[in-house]
Amino acid sequence: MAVLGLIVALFAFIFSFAAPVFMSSGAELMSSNWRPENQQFGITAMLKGSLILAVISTLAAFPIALGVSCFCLIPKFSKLAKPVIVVTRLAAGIPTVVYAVCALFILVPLVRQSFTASSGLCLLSAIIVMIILIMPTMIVLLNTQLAPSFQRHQLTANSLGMSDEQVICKVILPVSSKALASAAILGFSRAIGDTMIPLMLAGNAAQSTGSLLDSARTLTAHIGLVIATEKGSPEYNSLFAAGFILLLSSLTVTIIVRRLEQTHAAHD
Amino acid sequence: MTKQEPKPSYSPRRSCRTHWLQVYALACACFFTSLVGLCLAYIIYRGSPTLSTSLFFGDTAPLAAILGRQPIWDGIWPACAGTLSLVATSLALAIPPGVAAGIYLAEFPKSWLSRCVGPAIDILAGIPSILMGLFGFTLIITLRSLTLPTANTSLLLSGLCIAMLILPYLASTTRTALLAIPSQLRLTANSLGFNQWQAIYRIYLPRCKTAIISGIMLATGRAAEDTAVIMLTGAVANAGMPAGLLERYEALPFTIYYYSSQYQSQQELNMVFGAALTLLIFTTTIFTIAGKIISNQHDTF
Amino acid sequence: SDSSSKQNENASAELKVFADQSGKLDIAGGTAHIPVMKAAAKEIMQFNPQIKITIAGGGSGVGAQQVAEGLVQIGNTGRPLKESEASRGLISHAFAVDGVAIILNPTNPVASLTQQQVIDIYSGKITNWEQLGGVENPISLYTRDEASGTRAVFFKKLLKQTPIAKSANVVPSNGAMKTSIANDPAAIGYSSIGFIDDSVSAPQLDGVTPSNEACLSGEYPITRKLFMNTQGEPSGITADFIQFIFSPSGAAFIEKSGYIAINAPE
Amino acid sequence: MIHSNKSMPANKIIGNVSELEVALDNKVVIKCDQLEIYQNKIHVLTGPSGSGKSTFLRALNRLNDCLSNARTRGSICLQIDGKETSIDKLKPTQLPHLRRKVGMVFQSPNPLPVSIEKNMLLPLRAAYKLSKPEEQEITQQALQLAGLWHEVKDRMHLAADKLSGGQQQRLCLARTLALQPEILLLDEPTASLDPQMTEQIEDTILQLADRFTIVTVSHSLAQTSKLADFIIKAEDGIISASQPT
Amino acid sequence: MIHSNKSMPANKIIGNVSELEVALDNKVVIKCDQLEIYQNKIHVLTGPSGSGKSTFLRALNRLNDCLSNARTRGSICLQIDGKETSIDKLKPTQLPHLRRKVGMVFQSPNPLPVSIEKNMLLPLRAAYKLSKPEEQEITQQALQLAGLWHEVKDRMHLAADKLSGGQQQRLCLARTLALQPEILLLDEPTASLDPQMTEQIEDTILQLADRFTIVTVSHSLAQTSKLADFIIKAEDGIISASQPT
Ligand SMILES: Nc1ncnc2c1ncn2[C@@H]1O[C@H](COP(=O)(O)OP(=O)(O)OP(=O)(O)O)[C@@H](O)[C@H]1O
Ligand SMILES: Nc1ncnc2c1ncn2[C@@H]1O[C@H](COP(=O)(O)OP(=O)(O)OP(=O)(O)O)[C@@H](O)[C@H]1O
Ligand SMILES: [Mg+2]
Ligand SMILES: [Mg+2]
Ligand SMILES: O=P([O-])([O-])[O-]
Repeated sequence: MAVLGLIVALFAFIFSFAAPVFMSSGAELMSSNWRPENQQFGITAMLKGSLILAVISTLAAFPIALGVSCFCLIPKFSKLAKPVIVVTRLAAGIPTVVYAVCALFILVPLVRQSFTASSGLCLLSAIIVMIILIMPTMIVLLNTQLAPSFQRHQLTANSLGMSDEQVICKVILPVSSKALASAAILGFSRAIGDTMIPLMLAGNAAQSTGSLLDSARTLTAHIGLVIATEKGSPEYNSLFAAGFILLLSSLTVTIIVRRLEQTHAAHD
Repeated sequence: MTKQEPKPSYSPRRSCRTHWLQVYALACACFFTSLVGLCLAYIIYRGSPTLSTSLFFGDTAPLAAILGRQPIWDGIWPACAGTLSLVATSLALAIPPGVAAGIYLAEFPKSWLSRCVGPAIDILAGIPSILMGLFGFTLIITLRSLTLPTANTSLLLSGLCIAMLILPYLASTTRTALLAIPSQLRLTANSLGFNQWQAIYRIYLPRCKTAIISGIMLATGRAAEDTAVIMLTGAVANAGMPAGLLERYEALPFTIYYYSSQYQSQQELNMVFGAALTLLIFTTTIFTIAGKIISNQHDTF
Repeated sequence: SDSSSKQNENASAELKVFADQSGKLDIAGGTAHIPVMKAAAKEIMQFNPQIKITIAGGGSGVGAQQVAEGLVQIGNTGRPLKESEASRGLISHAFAVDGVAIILNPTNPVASLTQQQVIDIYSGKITNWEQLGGVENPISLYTRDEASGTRAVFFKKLLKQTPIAKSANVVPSNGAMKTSIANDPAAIGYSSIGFIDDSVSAPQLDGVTPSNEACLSGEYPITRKLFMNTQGEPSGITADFIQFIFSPSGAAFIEKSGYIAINAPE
Repeated sequence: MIHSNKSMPANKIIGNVSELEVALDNKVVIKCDQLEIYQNKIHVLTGPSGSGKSTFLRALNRLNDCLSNARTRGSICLQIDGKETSIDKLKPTQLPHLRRKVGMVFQSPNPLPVSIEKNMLLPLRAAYKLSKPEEQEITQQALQLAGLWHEVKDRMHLAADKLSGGQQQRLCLARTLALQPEILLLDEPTASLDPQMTEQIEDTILQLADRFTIVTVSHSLAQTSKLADFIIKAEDGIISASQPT
Repeated sequence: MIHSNKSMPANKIIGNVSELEVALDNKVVIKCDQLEIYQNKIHVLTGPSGSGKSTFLRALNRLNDCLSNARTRGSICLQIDGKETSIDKLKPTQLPHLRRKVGMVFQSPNPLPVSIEKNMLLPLRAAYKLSKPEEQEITQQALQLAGLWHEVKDRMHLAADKLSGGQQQRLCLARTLALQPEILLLDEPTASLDPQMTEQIEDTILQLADRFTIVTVSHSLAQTSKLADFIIKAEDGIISASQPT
């Protein structure tokens, strides 16, 4: 099948371009110094940026997404749940650049004014928008998995004198732990793979930073920036290294999700 | 009958009036909806005053512009047209193999091909879009140096890369829908002497029609909004109306990205919000239709 | 109005070569060039809609890269080609002189800087506007991406190759640089002189106000040329387009965009 | 057919249904003008498929409230904790308690998707504060009462849905019994079970009547005559008392 | 109990099952050493729940192949189109024909999610090339045979799942009959139907035996004795012939 061919091609491309890069300058790539003028091409700062952005936004978005999907389950709120579901769907349909534009004009000035040490283009801004970006995806996924489970067991558990909240906390959530995990993982992979938000909001400074108020660059934004450089130059080559790392991370996530699903299926 | 032993007297648990979960869930829901509401309101607030013929057509006469007699400058119409052609191209490229792969995966899960295609599609689904763009770009460079010196970044290339991006959606919605068919219905179809293709074509697919269509809708939204891919594969700041599959083009999300970071005038800033609102209307329409289809589906099954 | 109608006649005379042509021309690269390219392309396409000209930015790196790969017919650079680039058969056509100037937010009271101060700011030694006589506020550094010609010139001629602090925000075009600086009161950045307008302020550098005149007279030292590059000798529409840029109406666009036109190399 | 209840002299009324009407999807599916429920008696509810038997049972502990398309009117009075309670007037927060006191076992076995032990303990813990040994004891007693203890005592951690259908059915019964209900609603507890299993469950029901008031649904005439102290007829949605066999 | 078949003199064997073994999830659920099936007779398959009755029926037209977790061994010979056919040796492409000839009606009604008419026509069209009038005729005949024609003839475009349970069951029967089977497998055709409906279906089955060979599953002793020419017992997965009543 053509699909298969294309995927193989994609892997072959990235690998074949990345391999020589790693071979010849692996150590150099693994430094945290990105100073093309000084012939330093380390991309670990970008890796760190990607991880910080993805991990923090997933950690922050997940509990909220979980709360929202519980909200949609609780019968007491069923009248309000419909609009919330509509909003979720709407939110899932808002293009990434539109979120980024909103943030550029609302959030960045706000952060700039609140923290004098920051130019507003920083990890914090990117993280906040990333949270809004990945939440709807997670909520939709959680809803599709939790709602049927709740419907199936609600009558039973209610008949046993459990309140709806008890049903959710004691039965539905524990039983759906795999669904929760796959929602979190999905959010993470979306966060680590997104380009436009960090490119437009995180400032893109190639520095290894621990502060959320600092400007930082992610692997994806790095690809977007250095693809413009001369082909064959070390800057240009570093993009395949970045691509390779991203590919590895998406591969890992895919494998984890598949594992989860398989054990899930085995459980059923 | 022996004498009844006294019932153990348990101490009943106080049922607190409002469970903490209610409060938490309510807070989350408020937080989430207000954030999204804020974004939407802002775009509508800034975008709606800009909606006018000059937003779309710049200083060109609208009719001449639509008929293609006059090039359009400083208007987002070419970007709208570009996005539409891009969506059409990528859907045309993605739907047949996507749906076919979904059917194949659901119906022949044991074949060696499924064993390869299944994971491949999963992996494809996880690939960040910028990588797909990078792939498209290197593909063109490689093609040029190997066999096709005229190959260039173009609408077709972007369409192809986006098709690869949305193909897993289509495949997995189709597959999920087919797998969700109750095994009872499968048994029934088989017991009535349908062969496998007849069963798929006459029974399963009609039943999954709505699910598949809504998958296509979601994929359309994805195709319309992606920026990272087209940035690397053929979208440019100024191209006029899309002239063909092998030409460069303008696209709404790229226009938004481009001008939002470097607007030089009020007019260019207006283009940002006008384009954002237009794109928003486009994708939400699509998502709403998909949502309608999904909820109807719940009603009928 | 007399002169302007004469100009029009001239312009249409120059446009005549495009009259019966059709075809396409792809341009990419330096973001400093975009206003000129856009104005010229608009003029040509309105004269003859059969000609399609696409314009992409990306920076000088993109210009050199894509024209060398043959992806575009004209690749713009805001710096001379590197040897590695020139060795791929590229020919440069310099059409304008431009300067690179420090720009600040207009609310920033700092009105003049020395080259050493700029070097200290960009290498991270000076971190607060207070140290430069401004208000107490940490400096936010902005720089351009690795593909930028403007950055290359700035790095070489103004910073004297002192490494830029890693904490500097990176923006992908001259336009984005200007927009960012205009929005951030504590910002410092640099851009093409042609891009400077009311939304940003350009402080004096060692006592010289950056301007076209100062560039031309050699008073302001951070100057560069803007180039169009082609793969081999240009032909067809590409050649006509380059010719058009070198024509008087081309020069008018160049001047309007804030650069100083260079005459055709004949 | 002689069993202990039959010989009890007085029939004490502990439940009263009047003017009940339940609509599903805006279509009235059951009506019940007047019906009494007697303490420690077995009431068998019979009627053709789709006549509203399950819906009636669900009305008795307001489980229909959980169906989003259900609307209930009329009044139901039950004696709970020794007090007359108008269950149609209860606030949502009081419903869990009602449902513990008016326990229901469904037509098809519906174990929660957790282990056998958890199936017993989750509802118990939601209801009462108990020490570990108390929990143990109640669980064991309930399982013994449902005749399941010996079959599951050494695999309490097995997922409940791995049990056979009949075992699941009895687990659901035990789970309900553990909550100390006063009224027990059984919805076709023996449908699609084989004759032996059926008999076993019937005997259990007869035993249980000593301690609980029972309303059970049955299709089979034999079963009805074996169990019934009172018969309730459901016909086309009309629920009404009938003479005992 | 007298009906036409009982008086037929010779019992012609048209089916032979030997050494059959079906495993689900790698656990053998049915075994059948030896069993004969006789032309135009009613074979009633009885046994407790979970003893493998449905699985056995599915083995007879290789429907177990559709369950991903099923493995079948042993041989089944049936006379189809006048020819002895080893159905375990059939290629997948021949299975649709087998299943038309050995028609099955399931335990619970399973109409396709389309109109009544489409329910009849879709399988028919998949099997044969017929003209419109022929289709009409076959449909009508089959519905008449299943005793449903009068109830549905003027609402053939109604969605099949809007019919009542009993009607659906008969629709499924008609749909199978329309395909002109030679052997008819009926899985508890009267389970969870009320007594009247049950009797109606039983009478239909008796009629059908004149034209088809029938294997039917039943729980009820009364039904078994009313219908059975031969009884097949299923006990813990062991399927074996028993003496006729
Ligand atoms: N959730 C529901 N939504 C809408 N209608 C329903 C629902 N549940 C049951 N009904 C309808 O209500 C009527 C009564 O259903 P109910 O389940 O009470 O019947 P029953 O007497 O228990 O039948 P059975 O013997 O088949 O269990 C039926 O017509 C049924 O179609
Ligand atoms: N799809 C399946 N996967 C695994 N095991 C199954 C499956 N279907 C049935 N079984 C098991 O196979 C055995 C026989 O099931 P079968 O459905 O044939 O029983 P039956 O005699 O028809 O019972 P009933 O009277 O309840 O319909 C049971 O133990 C059951 O748990
Ligand atoms: Mg019922
Ligand atoms: Mg069965
Ligand atoms: O003109 P630039 O190369 O700096 O974009």
